[in-house]
Amino acid sequence: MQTEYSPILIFIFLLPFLGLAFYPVLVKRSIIWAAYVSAFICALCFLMITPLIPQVLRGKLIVSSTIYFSPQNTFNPQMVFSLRADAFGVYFAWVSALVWLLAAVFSCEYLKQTAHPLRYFCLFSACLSFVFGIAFAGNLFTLFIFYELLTISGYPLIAHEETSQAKAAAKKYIIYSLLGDALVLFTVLLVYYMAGNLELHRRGTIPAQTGVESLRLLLVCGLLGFGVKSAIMPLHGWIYEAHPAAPAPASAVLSGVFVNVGAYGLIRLIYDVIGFRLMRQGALGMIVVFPALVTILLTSIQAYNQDNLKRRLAYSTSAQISYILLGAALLSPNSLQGGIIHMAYHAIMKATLFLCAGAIVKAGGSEDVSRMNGLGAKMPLIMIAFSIAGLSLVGIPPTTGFISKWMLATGALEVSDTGSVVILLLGSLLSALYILPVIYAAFLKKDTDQTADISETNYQPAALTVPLIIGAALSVLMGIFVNLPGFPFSFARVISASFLGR
Amino acid sequence: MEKILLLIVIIPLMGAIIAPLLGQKKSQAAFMIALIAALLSWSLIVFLAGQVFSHGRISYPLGNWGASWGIELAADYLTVVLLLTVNSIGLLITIYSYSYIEKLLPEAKRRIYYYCLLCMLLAAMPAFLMAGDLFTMFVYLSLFSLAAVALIAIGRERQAILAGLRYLILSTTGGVLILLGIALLSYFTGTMNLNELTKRMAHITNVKPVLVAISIIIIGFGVKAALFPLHLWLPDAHGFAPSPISAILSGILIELGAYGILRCVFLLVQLKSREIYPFINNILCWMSVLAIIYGAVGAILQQDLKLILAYSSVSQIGYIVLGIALSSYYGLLGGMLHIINHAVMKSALFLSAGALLYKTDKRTLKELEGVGKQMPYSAGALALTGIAIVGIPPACGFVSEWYICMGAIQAGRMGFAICVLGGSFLSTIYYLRIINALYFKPVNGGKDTRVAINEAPLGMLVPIWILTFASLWLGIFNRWPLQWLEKMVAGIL
Amino acid sequence: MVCGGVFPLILPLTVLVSYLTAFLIWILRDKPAQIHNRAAVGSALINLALVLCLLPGIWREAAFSCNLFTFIPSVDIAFRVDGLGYLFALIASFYWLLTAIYSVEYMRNDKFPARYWFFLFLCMGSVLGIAFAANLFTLFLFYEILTICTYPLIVHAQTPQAIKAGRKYLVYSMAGGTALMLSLVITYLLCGHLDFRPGGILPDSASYSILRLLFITFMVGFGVKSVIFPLHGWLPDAMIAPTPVSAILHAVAVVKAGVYGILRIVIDIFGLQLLQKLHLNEWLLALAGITIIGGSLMALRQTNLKKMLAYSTISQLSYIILGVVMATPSGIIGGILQMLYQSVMKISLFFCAGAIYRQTGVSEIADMGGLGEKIPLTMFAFSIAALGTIGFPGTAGFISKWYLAMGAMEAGRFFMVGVIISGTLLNAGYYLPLLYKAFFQESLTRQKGQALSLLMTGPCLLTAGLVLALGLCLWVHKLPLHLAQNIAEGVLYFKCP
Amino acid sequence: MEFFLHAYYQIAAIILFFIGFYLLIVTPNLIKKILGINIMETAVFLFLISLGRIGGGQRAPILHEGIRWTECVNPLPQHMVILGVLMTLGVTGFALFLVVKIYAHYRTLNSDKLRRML
Repeated sequence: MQTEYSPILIFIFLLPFLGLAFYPVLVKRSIIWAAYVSAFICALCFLMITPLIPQVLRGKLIVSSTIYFSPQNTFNPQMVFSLRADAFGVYFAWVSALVWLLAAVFSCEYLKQTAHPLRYFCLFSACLSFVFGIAFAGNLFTLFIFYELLTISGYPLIAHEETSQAKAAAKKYIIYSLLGDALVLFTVLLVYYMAGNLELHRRGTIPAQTGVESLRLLLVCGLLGFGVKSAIMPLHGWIYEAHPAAPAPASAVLSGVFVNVGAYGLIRLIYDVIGFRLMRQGALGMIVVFPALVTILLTSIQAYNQDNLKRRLAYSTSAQISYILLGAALLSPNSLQGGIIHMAYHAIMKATLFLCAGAIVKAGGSEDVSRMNGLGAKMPLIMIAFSIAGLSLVGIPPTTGFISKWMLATGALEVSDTGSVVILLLGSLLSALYILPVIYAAFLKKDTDQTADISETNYQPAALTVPLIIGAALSVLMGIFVNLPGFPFSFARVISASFLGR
Repeated sequence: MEKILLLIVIIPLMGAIIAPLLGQKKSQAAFMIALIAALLSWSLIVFLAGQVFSHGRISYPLGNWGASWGIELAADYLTVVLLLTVNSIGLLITIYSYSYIEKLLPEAKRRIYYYCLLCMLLAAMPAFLMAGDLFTMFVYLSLFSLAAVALIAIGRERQAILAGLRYLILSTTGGVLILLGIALLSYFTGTMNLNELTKRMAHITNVKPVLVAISIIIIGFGVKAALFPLHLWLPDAHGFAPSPISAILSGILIELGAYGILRCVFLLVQLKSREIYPFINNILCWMSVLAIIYGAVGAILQQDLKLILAYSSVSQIGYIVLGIALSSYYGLLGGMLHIINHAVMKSALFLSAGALLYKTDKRTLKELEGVGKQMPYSAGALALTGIAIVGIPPACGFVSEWYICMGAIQAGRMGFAICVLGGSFLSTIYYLRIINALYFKPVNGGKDTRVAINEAPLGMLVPIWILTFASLWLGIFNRWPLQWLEKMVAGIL
Repeated sequence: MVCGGVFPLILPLTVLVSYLTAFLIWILRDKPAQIHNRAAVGSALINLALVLCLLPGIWREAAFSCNLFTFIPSVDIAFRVDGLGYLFALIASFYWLLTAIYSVEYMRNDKFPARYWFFLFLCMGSVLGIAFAANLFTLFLFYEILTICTYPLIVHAQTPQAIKAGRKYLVYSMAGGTALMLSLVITYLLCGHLDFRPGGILPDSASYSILRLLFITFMVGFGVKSVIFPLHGWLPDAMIAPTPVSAILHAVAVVKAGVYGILRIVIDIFGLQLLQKLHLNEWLLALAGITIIGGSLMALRQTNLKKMLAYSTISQLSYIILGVVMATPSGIIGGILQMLYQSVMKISLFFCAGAIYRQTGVSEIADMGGLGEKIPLTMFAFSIAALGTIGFPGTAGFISKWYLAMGAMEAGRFFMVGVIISGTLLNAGYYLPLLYKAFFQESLTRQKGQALSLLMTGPCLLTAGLVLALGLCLWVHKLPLHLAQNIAEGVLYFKCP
Repeated sequence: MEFFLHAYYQIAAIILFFIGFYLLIVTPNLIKKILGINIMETAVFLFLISLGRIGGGQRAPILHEGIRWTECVNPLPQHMVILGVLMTLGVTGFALFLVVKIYAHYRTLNSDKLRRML
């Protein structure tokens, strides 16, 4: 692989910390300014990532920095801090920055009067940086460090509002995540034990002669570890508590990016550490596929049963992430591409949905689906954005969701896994069942007394609506201009080519 | 030159005679005489020590009778080392006595008797150590026992007399046993001279009667040394005697008993055919182990400071005798070393306990709470020497404990080693009680933290601290006594 | 390479300086506290400087040795310093300085300041003596002195509980001391000397049952101070001591002395090979594992802050043993780094606990609500140290635990990896709720925290900063790492400097 | 039987010794205890004296021409006994002195009672 040395990754990584210098001063003046700065920084990050895209699409590996925490001699415990970016890493960073940008802009209005603004903005920015750290991690050591940091920083974001519900949710989150992180650590150590190094970007560092049993152990550990973040079925207990409890922008990044982080880690494990060949040889994909399918089915059903919108969306997140894992684990080019594009698609649409829910609440509305009758008339922009994003989630044709599901399904057929296809379709059906009623209620049902008391003046400031509109627009545009360079699909091709060794 | 041996005995004896004569008017004069006698004999001993260390054993047959017949005074390495210890302590105790006795015995007449008896002790103790034959040992043993009884009983407390009588009866019984043993021994071997005996031991064919004789002697010395089942006299005697005398009793007298046992064991070691010998050894070992445990537990249960120390002596004698009875190289070495070390530590402890008693008139730990602040130097010495008794390095108690332990393991008796260590562990507990009472309990129920310093007079503090330092010094620079003792042991084994 | 010149004299000198300071303060006990403080801080500075003088030599893997006199035949009272000992001495003397500064403020209104300083300095001298001991005997000597000198510090408050705790401590320690002495005697009889030599001195030819027994007695001896599982009972009770004492003694000096002793036994008396031959390493690993998990579980149940920290110490210390006994390069480095880093984190926690107590009077965990707002600086430092103890990335604790985990992997001991990881999780289990309480819960009282002198906050922040710096900056932890590597090389390849 | 005929001194000494020992152990009376000790000592002296007969001779050990040493008694035990008697004298005297003192203080000589009073 062609490598290029450039310090740019460090700059991108450190950029969010820039805000930390300003926030203490700014929050004393006005919170809005802090929010603007935070949004500005996200935008800056986004812009700085953009120039990397053409390079990585050409298959380059950008190598930025290597800091050795332990000298390189006989005693080598792999404590190397290294930042490198291939297409997958840049892609992930780019998606994350985008979601962050949307959420940050949204925060300007949403968090105008929040308590503890300093804590929020600092952590919000820091989390972005940690996500970059994960995206650009050159080895599992680096990845683990930022993974852990991200876990802990997530805690105050969830508990931000300091209601008893939020605190309980945050507690649940941290317990789940710490257990997961411990397993991730164990996985990392297992990798070290098996491969003797922790390098990523080598497409299979584990020696080919490794037994299937140990690979299975490794993958199961990895699945259980990363699975907590990506909310695989038995490990998803935290997600439906945390999302509703967190403030809307935080939910957006949680659902858009945090869960993706788990999937990202798992994909790295599957393709970078174990490698496609070993996966195929040992038929290891099933270890991931089966839980993913179960998750898709069950969490969708659970989502259908929820009245609280954010809870419903949270369960849906759990299901949608499983699509990504499914795509990665089916080990066919199409499904892998489908999974990868779904990372971006899902991030954007789910962020949009959560931001919409936040906007509704901000306007004085209720989070309960049963009390949303006639909401479309009162806040049309927001509800339209919600509908578009929702339809995309269901997978209605011109939207993004359709593309990814299509790819996944064809990928599953490629490896003749009809069961997966059936469940995919069932999952789509179920997602229609839990999203469409909301749209239906908002636009077609009469405004009854139950509806929350929202003033007729359409409380829709630009800072609230613009991100929603962008998000909704993107989820359509990306579906229409699928192949535009820089859009997910172009990444997915490069990534799958490199992962599958073509 | 050899006459020094005699002089060492004669000078204090003369002191004992002159003191009552000169001291009729003033008790200070008696004190001065005792002091001069002690000093003189001490300096003679130092000179003698130099001679012995450079030339080896020195002996002096009294009246020019041949060695196996007459009375012989002799000084070998062991004797000289012990002499130095004993007389240095004796000298310091003499100095210490001055203030203490002034308060204890208001009548000048009794003070004079006190010094007279002290001089007798100072004469009898070296004589006992230097005795070259068993009978001379017995004579001086009786002499200093008698003096000691008188000194125990001289105190003001009524119990002192009773304790004195008790000691007298038991020690006389012990003396009789010793005499009987000596008689038997000389009947079967034809001599009482230690050197001769040592030589003849190897050629004895009929071992059993000799063993019986020696066992009887050992029992007799065991009474003097207060070895476990024979210790009944000790706690009261030590507890109620005047403190300087407690120091002598605990620091020297019982050690001299142990020295007697040591000499007997030296004889036993020479026996070629060892039929019952291991049996005797075993019994001695078990007795001393029991002594170690019993003494320590007894000390833990006591309330009275001096009684604690007395019980601790029972325990420490156990160490000495255990080391001796193991009769392995290290064991003997440790036992002998502990004679010296225990002498120094225990006399320092009793002297400092005496200083507390002298100033506060309080004996029990409960009453003594917080005295550490009031009398920092006396209590400090107590605390420091206590460390030695517990056996914490680098204080001297540790070194002997070390050797005794090694001796036990060398003799293949791991269990005894563990018992020794267990004893030292138990001694921590009673030491802890003392320290707690002296320093860490609030004074006057915590109302008043400032305590006026009310320290014992210098004449008492100096001996205490010299002994305290000695107990540390002997621990750190333990080569000094050990090199001579090693030669001694090597010669015997 | 053994250095000559005046440098070896530094070893006894450091010990002497501490002891002399102790006596100086005792002599000046009636003088105002300011003089004591100056003497204390000054002497701590001198000590640190003296220890630092040795650094260049140690860096070049040299050793210094200095024989004082012979105690028993072929056993000298002798000092010698190699990497491990130096690291321990460096830790001790550095934290010593901080503690001295901290104590100045903390003990301001104490009833018996002179006594406090006196024994604290005696302890310090003994700790340095332990660190510089050239043979088992010298180590034992100072170890016992340390035992005795710690006692007055524990019972310093003179309350009945304090005396009870002190008694417990002494009974435990003396039991350990006697066991230790027995093992010394056996070792001496087996080897004829007690010098530390990499690779061990005990002969292979000795009967295995004797060697095993010897090992058990050694473990009982050092296990008390290093709070290995069944012998840990004294430490939580000993928390009744003044906080600086808890900080320096129960986070750094005393407990580390025990661990240091075990390391010396494992490395220099038995040798790792013999240990493996006797299967003793398995025992030790099991013991350490039990202690790690058990200590953490006990910590979870505590309601008193300092007691919780004590149990945390119990659990953290066993990582050191775990690492070294695994006998892999990373494991040894991890163990040694843990020795260093655990102390900086724990001392920071104790400093903060003391500062919290001083500022708000809070000593129970239940009362810690809202402290994050009241005393942000202290709680900030506390949080960093707590996260460090958990082993959070970016802190010192992470690095050592990473090495440990790597070491366990190198040794192929998956179970131990599990122990390390679950120990870390349990740590999180009792530290995070505490932070949560401090930052997210309302305070019960409106009372504001009292302002605190820089003398107390300074050490808190400095140590917390160090936790971060060691975790983040390579050049900061270069020194310990380098030393740890040298030690590991020495341990594994018997390279004797 | 032969032995008993020849060793009647020794046998007497042993009997005496045990009488004394019995007294010492059994009686609570202090004076009797002291008496017991005295009897024990006497027994030992007797024993010692009996050792003096080396060759069966009974002459005083004054060696001059014509007298072989087997005709004399051994002087050493005698000298020991004299010293021993002296010691015993002193000890007994002092013990009795103490007994008097004790009686003055406690008004009893029963050692059991005294122990309880201590």
